Amino acid sequence: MSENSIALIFAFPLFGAVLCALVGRKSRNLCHPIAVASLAGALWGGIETLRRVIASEANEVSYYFGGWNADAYPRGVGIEFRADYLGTLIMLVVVGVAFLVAIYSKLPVAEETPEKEGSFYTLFLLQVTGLAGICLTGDAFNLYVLIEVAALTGYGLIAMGSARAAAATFNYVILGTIGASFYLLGVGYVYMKTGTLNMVGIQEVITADGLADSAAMQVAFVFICLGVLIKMAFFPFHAWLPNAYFHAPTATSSLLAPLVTKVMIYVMIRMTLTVFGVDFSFENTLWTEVIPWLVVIAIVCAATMALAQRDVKKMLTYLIVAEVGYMVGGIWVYNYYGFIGSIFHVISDACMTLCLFLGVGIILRKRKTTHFDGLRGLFRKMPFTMGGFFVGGFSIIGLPPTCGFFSKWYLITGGMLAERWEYMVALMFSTMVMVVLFFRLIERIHLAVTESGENIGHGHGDLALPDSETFFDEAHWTMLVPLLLSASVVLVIGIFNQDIVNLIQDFLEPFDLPKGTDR
Amino acid sequence: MTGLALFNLFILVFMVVAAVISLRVKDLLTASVVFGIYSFLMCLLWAEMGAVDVAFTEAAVGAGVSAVFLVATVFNVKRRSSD
Amino acid sequence: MVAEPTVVNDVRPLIAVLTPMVAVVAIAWSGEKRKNLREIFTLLAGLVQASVVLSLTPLVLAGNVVEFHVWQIFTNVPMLLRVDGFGLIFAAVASVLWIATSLYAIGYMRGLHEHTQTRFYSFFGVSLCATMGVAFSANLLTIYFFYEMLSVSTYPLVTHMQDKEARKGGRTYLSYLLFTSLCLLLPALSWCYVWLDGGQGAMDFLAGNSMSEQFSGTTQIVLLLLFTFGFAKAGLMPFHSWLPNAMVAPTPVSALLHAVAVVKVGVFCVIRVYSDIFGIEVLQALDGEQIMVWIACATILISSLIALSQDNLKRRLAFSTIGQLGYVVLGATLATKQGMGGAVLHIAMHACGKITLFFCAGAILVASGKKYVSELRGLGRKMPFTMAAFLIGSLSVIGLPPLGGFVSKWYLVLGALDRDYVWVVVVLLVSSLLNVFYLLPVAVSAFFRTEDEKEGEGGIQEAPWQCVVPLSCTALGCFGLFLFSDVLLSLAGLAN
Amino acid sequence: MKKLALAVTVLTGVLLLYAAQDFLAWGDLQSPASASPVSKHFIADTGVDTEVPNMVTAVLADYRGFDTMFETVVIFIAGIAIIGILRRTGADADAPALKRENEIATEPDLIVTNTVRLLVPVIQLFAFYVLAHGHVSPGGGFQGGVIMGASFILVALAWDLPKAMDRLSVDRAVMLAGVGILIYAGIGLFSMLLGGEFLDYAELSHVLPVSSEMARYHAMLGVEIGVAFTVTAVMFAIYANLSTRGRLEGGL
Amino acid sequence: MRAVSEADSSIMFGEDGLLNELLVERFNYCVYVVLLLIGLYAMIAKNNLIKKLIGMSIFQTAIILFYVSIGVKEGGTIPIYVAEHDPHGNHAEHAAHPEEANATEGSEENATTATASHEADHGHHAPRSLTDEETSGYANPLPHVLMLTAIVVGVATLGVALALTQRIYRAYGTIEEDAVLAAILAEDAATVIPDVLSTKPKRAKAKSRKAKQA
Repeated sequence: MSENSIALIFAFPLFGAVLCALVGRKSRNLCHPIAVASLAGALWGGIETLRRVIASEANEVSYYFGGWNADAYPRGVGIEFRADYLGTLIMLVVVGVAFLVAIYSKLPVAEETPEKEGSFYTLFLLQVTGLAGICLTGDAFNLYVLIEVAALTGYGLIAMGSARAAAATFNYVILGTIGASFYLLGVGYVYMKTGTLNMVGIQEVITADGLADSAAMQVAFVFICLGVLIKMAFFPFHAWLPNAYFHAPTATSSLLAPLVTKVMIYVMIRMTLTVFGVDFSFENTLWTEVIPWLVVIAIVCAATMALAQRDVKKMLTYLIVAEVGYMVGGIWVYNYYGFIGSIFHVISDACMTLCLFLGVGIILRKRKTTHFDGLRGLFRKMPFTMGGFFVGGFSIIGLPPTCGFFSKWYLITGGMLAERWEYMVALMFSTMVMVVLFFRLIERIHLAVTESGENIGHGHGDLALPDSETFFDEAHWTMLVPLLLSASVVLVIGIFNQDIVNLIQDFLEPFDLPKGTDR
Repeated sequence: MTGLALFNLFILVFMVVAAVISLRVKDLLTASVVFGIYSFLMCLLWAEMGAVDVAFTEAAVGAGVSAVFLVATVFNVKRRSSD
Repeated sequence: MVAEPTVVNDVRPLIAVLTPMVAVVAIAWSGEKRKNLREIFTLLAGLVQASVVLSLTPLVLAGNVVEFHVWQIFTNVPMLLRVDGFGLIFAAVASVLWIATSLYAIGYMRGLHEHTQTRFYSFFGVSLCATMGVAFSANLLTIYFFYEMLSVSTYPLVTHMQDKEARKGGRTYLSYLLFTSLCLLLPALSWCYVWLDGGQGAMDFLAGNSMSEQFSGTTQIVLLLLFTFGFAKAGLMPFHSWLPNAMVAPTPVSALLHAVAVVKVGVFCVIRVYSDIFGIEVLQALDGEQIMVWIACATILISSLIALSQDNLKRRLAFSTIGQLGYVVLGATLATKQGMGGAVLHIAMHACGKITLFFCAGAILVASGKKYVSELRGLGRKMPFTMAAFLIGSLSVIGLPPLGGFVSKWYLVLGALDRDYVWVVVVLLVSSLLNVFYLLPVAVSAFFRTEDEKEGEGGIQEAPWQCVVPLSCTALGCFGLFLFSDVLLSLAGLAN
Repeated sequence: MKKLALAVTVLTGVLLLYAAQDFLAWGDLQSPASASPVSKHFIADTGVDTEVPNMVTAVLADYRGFDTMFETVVIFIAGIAIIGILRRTGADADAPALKRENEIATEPDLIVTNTVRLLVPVIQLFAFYVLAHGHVSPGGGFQGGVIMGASFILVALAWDLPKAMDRLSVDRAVMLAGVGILIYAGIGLFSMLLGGEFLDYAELSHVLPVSSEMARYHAMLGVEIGVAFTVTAVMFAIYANLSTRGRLEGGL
Repeated sequence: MRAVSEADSSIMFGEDGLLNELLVERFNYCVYVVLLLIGLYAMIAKNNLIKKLIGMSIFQTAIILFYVSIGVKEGGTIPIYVAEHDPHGNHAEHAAHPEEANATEGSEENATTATASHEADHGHHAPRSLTDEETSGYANPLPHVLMLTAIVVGVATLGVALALTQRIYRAYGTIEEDAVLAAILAEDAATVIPDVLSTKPKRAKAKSRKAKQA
């Protein structure tokens, strides 16, 4: 079984999804256990895969669907899945996050989308299948199909909520389709010039035929990057994200917010490093000069917009957009530490965003609102929930020893190495913005002061709460446990980041990126 | 060959025309139907290019089902469009 | 500092760091219901910690350093705890004073019927853990971890009152500390990490300094500035104004954290950087390093002048603290063995003196509810012990023999003369004079001015004994430090 | 908005034209796409590997079978998502329906119904032919499935939805769609359990009395049937929901 | 057969053929670009949601057209084996005459050129790998396969989007984007934050306590 672990990562959720669809109408409460079980299976497959990747001497494992392996047939005849450290790590994050959200989603789904459990969990599991596939596939067109799988399930999951959600989803559909189609177009040009769709094959042909200065290839690169940037809600194209995630049902936003943008970042890393190759992607002067400045604008604008929000969930959606800027910047400062930063930030940001959205979900369920005015006294009401929530918050700020600190550390180091001062300033700016955001939250929860600054209550720590809100009243364990788990994951990844970073370094070694020791 | 080329030309021109019409006409039902025509022309073109399977699929999916879906929706929402 | 010491591996540093955290769990568990139990835990933790720290002294006096490798943060930058003389002095001061403070806090918090005391004691423990961590850190990253931990964990203490003054204080506090640490310190750290062969040379305090060969003069100056202002807890102007604002906190917090732990952590880090990252030789060779001396002197003088104008006792003490921190930084910037020694000593000396003063201020508040210097007339009759302790504390801070403050200032002067900065000596004298002006009148008016008659003769009205005992002890401590200053010097490995 | 759109369009156009300088001659035999070993292998060795005359079917269902599986999944997703979106639950369920602008006459027209009654069997027969004959002629699971679905849609158009749902109710359509995916993925899983990779049909020769090539041939027919199930069901389900705003009653 | 005849014709009327090829080629690429831009513009600029979706479909079909054009080969027939390459020749016969099978091995090369020889060895050969000039006789199947997938994805997206349109219409009674936006803004203005923390009773209590103290 172990040699098929890669296939199992998909088989489990796929069959689980179909099962949910079949039993969904009749016995709805079967869906949740099915989802959790099949994701547990997928998680096992993922861990097994990582084990095999570490064991393999080339640090990567190839899996040929349909048995069209590259040594008996020309490479790219069949569809190859290629698990290296980069893909495997992020695939593990995807499955792990999905697993936690699946446990968490029991109550929210039953309450927010009643009578739709069947459809919800079907789409939920297929979403995981798509995202995990994106992380592992070694075939440029298969990547497109999986992107569409993830996108369509995303549309369904979000639009299942309110009418507002549907309205927001429509923009998502339009922009998402433009993005995916741009990617498809780019792949078309690549195929036209290289004649293959296999990522390794493309790379070989590019280096062999010296396609670096071919107009079609450059346009292909631009289209692919544009498409991915739209899909990851990079700043000028972010319009779809905040509304879609804000109005989405809790379980949906908890699943999509941590994963979708990050996986798209992964696609960009994959394209620049292994498909087009370092020389093609970064030696060209046109976009290597433009994108870093776009990144700066993106980070600053997104952070500023986050500052303007008065609702926790809305604020978080803008934070996601800002974080996307971080990671793209880490790629385009183009050096060793920058890439370590981006890849590690993909992992850590997924974890901390999960942490925050799970927390917000609980707040929403308890207080029926996530507006700043509804937060006072939550430390007393739900100390554990808020503790987990703020572990995520400190991680976004970048306080040690949370994983956010380390990823930001590598990003800053990369920017410093490339002497991209504007990027560092933008990072600093958004860091301070996040400090303001989260400590403003702490104030709203902790202090007995209105925003305009009058005291509430009669001092001595009286928060002037109605009795229902005064006393200890924690969230249901199905929601609390995943939150605390994700919070501890944030800390553990931070403390033992060395082990993960070592894997990332092993992955990056062959690309001989600038390391800066030769100054 | 010449005939083929002319045929080709004819289709290409009419495709563009159909696309523009279906986007400009104010009546959504007409738009949907014209879109069906566009799809059908497209499928002719592909058949002529030797992509029979794609043409077949487009004939069934594009000119057939998609158009029906559009029509079905148009009947359930407003038929007039502002642009 | 110490040339090639023998390294002893021992778990005791970790125990010293983790004791408060264990206590925190116990405290949170016992809660408001069982307050006696809760405060027993606090005292117990203090005793354990102090004894563990002091038990390390003989090892260190024998010229060893005690190390404990916790985990690997980055390639060749471990999370490493190390006890050397300097760290031990600071740790000992902080942990011993914690015992006194927790005793004092019991009296104070109960005397004022404060709310959510459990939260108070818990975060007090967390910040003590962070302080120990800073004292025992072996490299810049470790120190940075605990530094940030301290910034965050003291926020709930500063905003304890949960009203709008608390909000203002807390905002200033965090915005200064986090801005400097995230925007100045972090880049400086990663700068060192990148350019100094992956960190080892730059990060570890024993690795000897590779600055001079790696960096140009200007780069070194920039780094120096980044580090000095990055550790804004050192209260160097213009990043000082968080300290007066933090005085909204309850007095035990002001006493231990904002006279001892937090601010001393700042100067401690500065001295670490100066002496162990740059190193005395490099600094002396570095031209333009005088800028730092000027900044330190300016801080000393300006803060003393502001202190004169403050009527709120705690604010006056706060500005005095800023000035005294200026001494420590000055000692570091002088970059001589004498100067460093003076700085190290002054950490201990000023800690003891200033905590006495804060204790007194708190005791006065508890006993008579008075906050302002102008209200203290004739209070000496009512609270003789308190005001006597206040007098001793002020004399020590002013720097008169036979009190601790004298020794440290003496070494600072020597250090200044080594670099033949005569004007620095002048600055020191002037500032001492200013100290006299803003500290003595308090005690004097308390003892020698008769109070207005309307409050009749009430006899002695001291604060509760839990308040008076600690402040008397710390007052006596000022004498003790004078007598045992040579021990401290030899600990700092600077005996000449 | 219009200006923005124009700007975007112009930029895209410029990019595309810039790329156009690099296009190869029309139908160039030596173009990388046509001359690459991959496409050569597809044309030259499909017969050897799978004995399927229609290369497109072979590539679709076998060489790139994994793609096609997810293509089917995409259809499935669309069906589930649309049902999930349009399904009325809770307070939404008894919300007053917005009246249509132009209600169609309800009782079906005689000529239309009779024509359809004649046509539908022919269409469905043709659908089966397209499905089964996809190996040697244009067609296959998708086309067959779509045509089959279209026949049901035709019934719903001629009479009204309930008439069509007597033959294939939406719930049963969802079932059918799931079964289709199960068939496809099941064949893949089965061939994996027989010791090959996922979707490695050749392994089926252990259980089928045929050569590994013919095993691939027959397995392809199997997966095409699965695809046809899903497509048929989902196409009809989508139409049923779209035409009645998820209410599943009345005609168009 | 068709492959051969076209090959002949292009040899016979080379000039003519070439011209037409050029004409068609330019036209094809231009039209694909034009359609793509039309679709893109409609997706962004159109105000009516259904118009946006029609634009979307045009956009996607344009890309498909581009892919299909990649797969075209000069004089290439549809990617289905013509009779003499069909793997399913008459196997019984083939088994009966093994030596003929060997003979066919030799006579493959002229299979494409000499039309006469086709009938001779039609159906007498086992499945075999085609030679280069034979493969060049077929259009490239891979783009067709890819585009089958793309078409299906397109219709799936269209369906979901149409469902969304109906959902929006059900909620806001319009499918004009600006009207929907206006409705949403109105809705936002109308929504009030649920006052979960109303402090009125507490306040009163506090007052009374103060009163007692005084």
